[in-house]
Amino acid sequence: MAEYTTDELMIVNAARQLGALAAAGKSRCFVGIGLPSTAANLARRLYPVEPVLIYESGCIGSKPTRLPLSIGDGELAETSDAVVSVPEIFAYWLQAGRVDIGFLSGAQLDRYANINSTVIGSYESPKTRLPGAGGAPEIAASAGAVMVIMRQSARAFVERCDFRTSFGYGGGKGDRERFGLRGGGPKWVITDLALMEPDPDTCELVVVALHPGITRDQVVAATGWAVRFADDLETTAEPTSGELDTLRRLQPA
Amino acid sequence: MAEYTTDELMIVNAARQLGALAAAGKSRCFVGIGLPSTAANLARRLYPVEPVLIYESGCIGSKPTRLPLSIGDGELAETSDAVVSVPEIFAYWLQAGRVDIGFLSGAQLDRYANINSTVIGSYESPKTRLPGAGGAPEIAASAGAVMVIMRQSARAFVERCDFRTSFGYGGGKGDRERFGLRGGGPKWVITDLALMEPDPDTCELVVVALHPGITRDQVVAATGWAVRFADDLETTAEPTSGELDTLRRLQPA
Amino acid sequence: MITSLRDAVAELVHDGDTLALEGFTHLIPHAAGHEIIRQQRRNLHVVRMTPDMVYDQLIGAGCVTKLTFSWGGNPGVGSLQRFRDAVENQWPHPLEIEEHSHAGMATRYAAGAAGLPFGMLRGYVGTDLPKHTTTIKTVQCPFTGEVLAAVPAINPDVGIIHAQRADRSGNVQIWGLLGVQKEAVLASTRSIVTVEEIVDELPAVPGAIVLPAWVVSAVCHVPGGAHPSFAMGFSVRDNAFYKAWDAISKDRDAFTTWIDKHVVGTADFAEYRESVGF
Amino acid sequence: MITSLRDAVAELVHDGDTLALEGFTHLIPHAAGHEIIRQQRRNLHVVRMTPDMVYDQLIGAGCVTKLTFSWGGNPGVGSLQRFRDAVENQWPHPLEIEEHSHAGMATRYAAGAAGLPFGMLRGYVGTDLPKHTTTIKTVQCPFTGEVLAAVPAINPDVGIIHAQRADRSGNVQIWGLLGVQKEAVLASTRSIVTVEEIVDELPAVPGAIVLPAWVVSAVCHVPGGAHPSFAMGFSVRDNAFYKAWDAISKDRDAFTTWIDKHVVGTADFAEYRESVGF
Repeated sequence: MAEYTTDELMIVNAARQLGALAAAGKSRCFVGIGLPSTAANLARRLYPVEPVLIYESGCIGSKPTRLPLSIGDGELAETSDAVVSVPEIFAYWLQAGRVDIGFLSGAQLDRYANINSTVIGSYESPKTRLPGAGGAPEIAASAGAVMVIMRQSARAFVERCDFRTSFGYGGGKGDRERFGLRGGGPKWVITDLALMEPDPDTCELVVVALHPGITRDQVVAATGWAVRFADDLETTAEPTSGELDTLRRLQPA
Repeated sequence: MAEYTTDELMIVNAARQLGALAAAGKSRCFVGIGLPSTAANLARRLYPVEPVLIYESGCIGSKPTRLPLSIGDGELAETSDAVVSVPEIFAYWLQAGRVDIGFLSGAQLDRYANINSTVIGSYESPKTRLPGAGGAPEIAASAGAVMVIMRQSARAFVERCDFRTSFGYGGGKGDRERFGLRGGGPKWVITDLALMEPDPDTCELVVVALHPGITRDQVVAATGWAVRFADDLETTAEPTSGELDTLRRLQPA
Repeated sequence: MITSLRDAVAELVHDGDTLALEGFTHLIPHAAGHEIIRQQRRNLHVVRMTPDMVYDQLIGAGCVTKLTFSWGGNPGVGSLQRFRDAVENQWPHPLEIEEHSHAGMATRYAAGAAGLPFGMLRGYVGTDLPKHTTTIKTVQCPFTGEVLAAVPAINPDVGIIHAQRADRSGNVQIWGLLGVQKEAVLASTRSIVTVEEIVDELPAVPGAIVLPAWVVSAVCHVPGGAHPSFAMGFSVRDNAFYKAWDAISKDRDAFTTWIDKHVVGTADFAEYRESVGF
Repeated sequence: MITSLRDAVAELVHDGDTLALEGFTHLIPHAAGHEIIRQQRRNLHVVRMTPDMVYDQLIGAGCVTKLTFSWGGNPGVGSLQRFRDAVENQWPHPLEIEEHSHAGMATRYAAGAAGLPFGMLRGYVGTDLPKHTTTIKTVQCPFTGEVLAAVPAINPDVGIIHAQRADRSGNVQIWGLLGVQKEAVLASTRSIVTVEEIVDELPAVPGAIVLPAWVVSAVCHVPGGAHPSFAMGFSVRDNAFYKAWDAISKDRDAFTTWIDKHVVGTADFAEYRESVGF
């Protein structure tokens, strides 16, 4: 059995999903730096239909040969089909609905996949000041679907976010429609313990699969709300040595 | 005495004004094709401070070696400091107030320098359908000042335009301010007979100079309203052979 | 993706569609216009800042029932005769017009490309255009109280442009005067791009933009397809042809004879080139 | 036009000004930030999508009383420590913040560049940002009735960017990731551009834009002036420096010692380079 880190586990599971989506014609990914960029670049190497990488720095169709360390690395501009201005990438590409898959993460996530990346504590006197919104509110609004990649813990997976930086399903089913949001919202939450997906009837996040060796109790302990499990709960496949080898060759030396 | 056409007379007078404006720091000209483009290109060759030519096709700082025949000639793009898209040229450059001098012409002009380039007759059943607005309404609104170059006749210089395509001074002094227009409006009307300028108190166009050999009666006959003459009516200087030689070398063979 | 212009028009352009054939003097997609005439599309709403010869032909050939535009002349020559005849005399049939300014049209395309329902500008103030054009309204700034012109987004069914080249995947490269072509393609539901050449790799060119293949429905190899407009790096504007068009288009019979012979009477743009001789 | 950075900052940047130092990861004008610290400007309102290390330094050095931004982290590293200390502990003094999203900030710069009082976007919907940020309002489409987010234009007193090069007339050429630099300069009343080199002629470069000299107040020759950010074609991003910044900036004394030694204690950016050693 191959050894792997929890980051590698999350990346491989995200890449698999991206590969399946690309094969189904949903290939345009609006990627931030970090795990999403790594997952998308891994999927580019593993699957016959490559995701199209779009970075908020204005790069469209980037094909980096090594992983970028920042969203603005020269490598991204040099290997892109097109480089556009920041106003254009948000207006003509993300807002116009040309992005199939957006990625989000944050310090807190609630059962309806609303996310906080702004402050812990009150806004006026925060306990911890986080970086803030960045592209998140409009990725959450306009991407065809959103993938969340985030480590799971009771502090992070909370009953209620201290601040709502990006909108998942609000208070439940129908809220996205009520607000006139055009994107589909979060469809997959990939954690270091499990995969979660919104219940089609309520939009509440439900655990649909556990990673190998993870128990229900571990997930319950790492979730700040009374988390539900799917009836047909599955176990994710172990990262293969092929997946891990490709991933590790991607990483900067 | 040099022989010259009335087009050459108007172009030389326009170029002189542009040269004086450029020397006073008002050098950015938003030029259409035809007489304005020719006048601006002539001024570039005659005066120490060159006008900066901006074309609505997106060319900024064009320095054509020969006169362009259309606003989109390759020569313009090749000799420009920058080429931008059409949405950008109107939004970031004209609307933002970066143009010192705009040019207008048309089929009809009234005493307050409002201009018609849309229809003769009624809009619904026009006697003559003209090309329409193009860039004119926003040049009239946003250019620091506007120069009108237009042949004078009682049919063209009318009491009232059949259609107001671009706004000069509306019904008189204060109307531009009332409408919140940021540009200064038409400051010079150069015809084949005379030069006109708005009266500072009323904004009505007043003849300030006659071209050599032109009489007041000719101007009165060629104006559809009771045209006024300045107290210190001047006569424009004849086009010099230097001006005419430079102009004729500009023209395509 | 890469297909013949005949197949692209047959598949993507339907009777009753709203079309935008764009290109600002440079890169006007004349070959595509001809193919639409050949395939006898009808009841089209055509949108274009400068209708130019390309829409003069479509209007005169009876394809068009509505025109949205901002400047309808033959640049540097004079009137657009078929356009005038349609507006003044309803020939070959009445033509509904929706008239804007250049700035307004550019704003409308940009809003369409950005997925916004409208765009705004400091425009139309004090002019008679808003009296006749229902798609000019106002919006108030919620911060300063200023009133600005509002115009609805343009989202054509099909955006059609001509470009210098594409690679074999269908990525399109354009340089020189860019006009509103990017916006026209991005604002449209479907799009057709005719190109001067199709190459293995797109070499980097100063001033060039690239439209990724996935925003383009069809790429068609049509060398010279902008004629008498031009493609920077490949051809120059045929000013003589623009001047000659005035006489051809002034007379209904001369126009119809010309269209029948050179457009309807030819199988494709290559035959048109031979027929017209350029 | 072409002047030293010291003179440009002395002349163009005043206490109490609103500044935008822009550059999206690429081309961040660090040298200009240092010179503002050296000249002890105070009470600044600094605007930037990603405050980054450049504003961490200005904030920690006590130059800033208000920050308008959309993402305040050290990209790929973690927190922006001086920014956090100012917001969480009011050190060195309270910092007013005006917080937006990237899309909102980009829209605000574009509106500023276009001479519009506000911009609009499909943004902020369902988030808590409008509860805390008074510069997020709504506007209704007069055609469809849809409600969109409205944000006011940003029009800084001074826009400051770093670029690859300028010619001797002051025309500025930029390529690679362009960010919002064009908008930041065009939206500002005055502007300063530091460049890697000054040349006789600007050779055409694929992907490059040019800002004409007449929209720029001052051009300053400051090779490496983006460090630890980079200038495509001249340098690469100094990722190690970004990582090292975390430890330097985490501690108030370590930060102050660093600023005093390398910024306040050096005469200009050339001395800073020697002092820091890159």
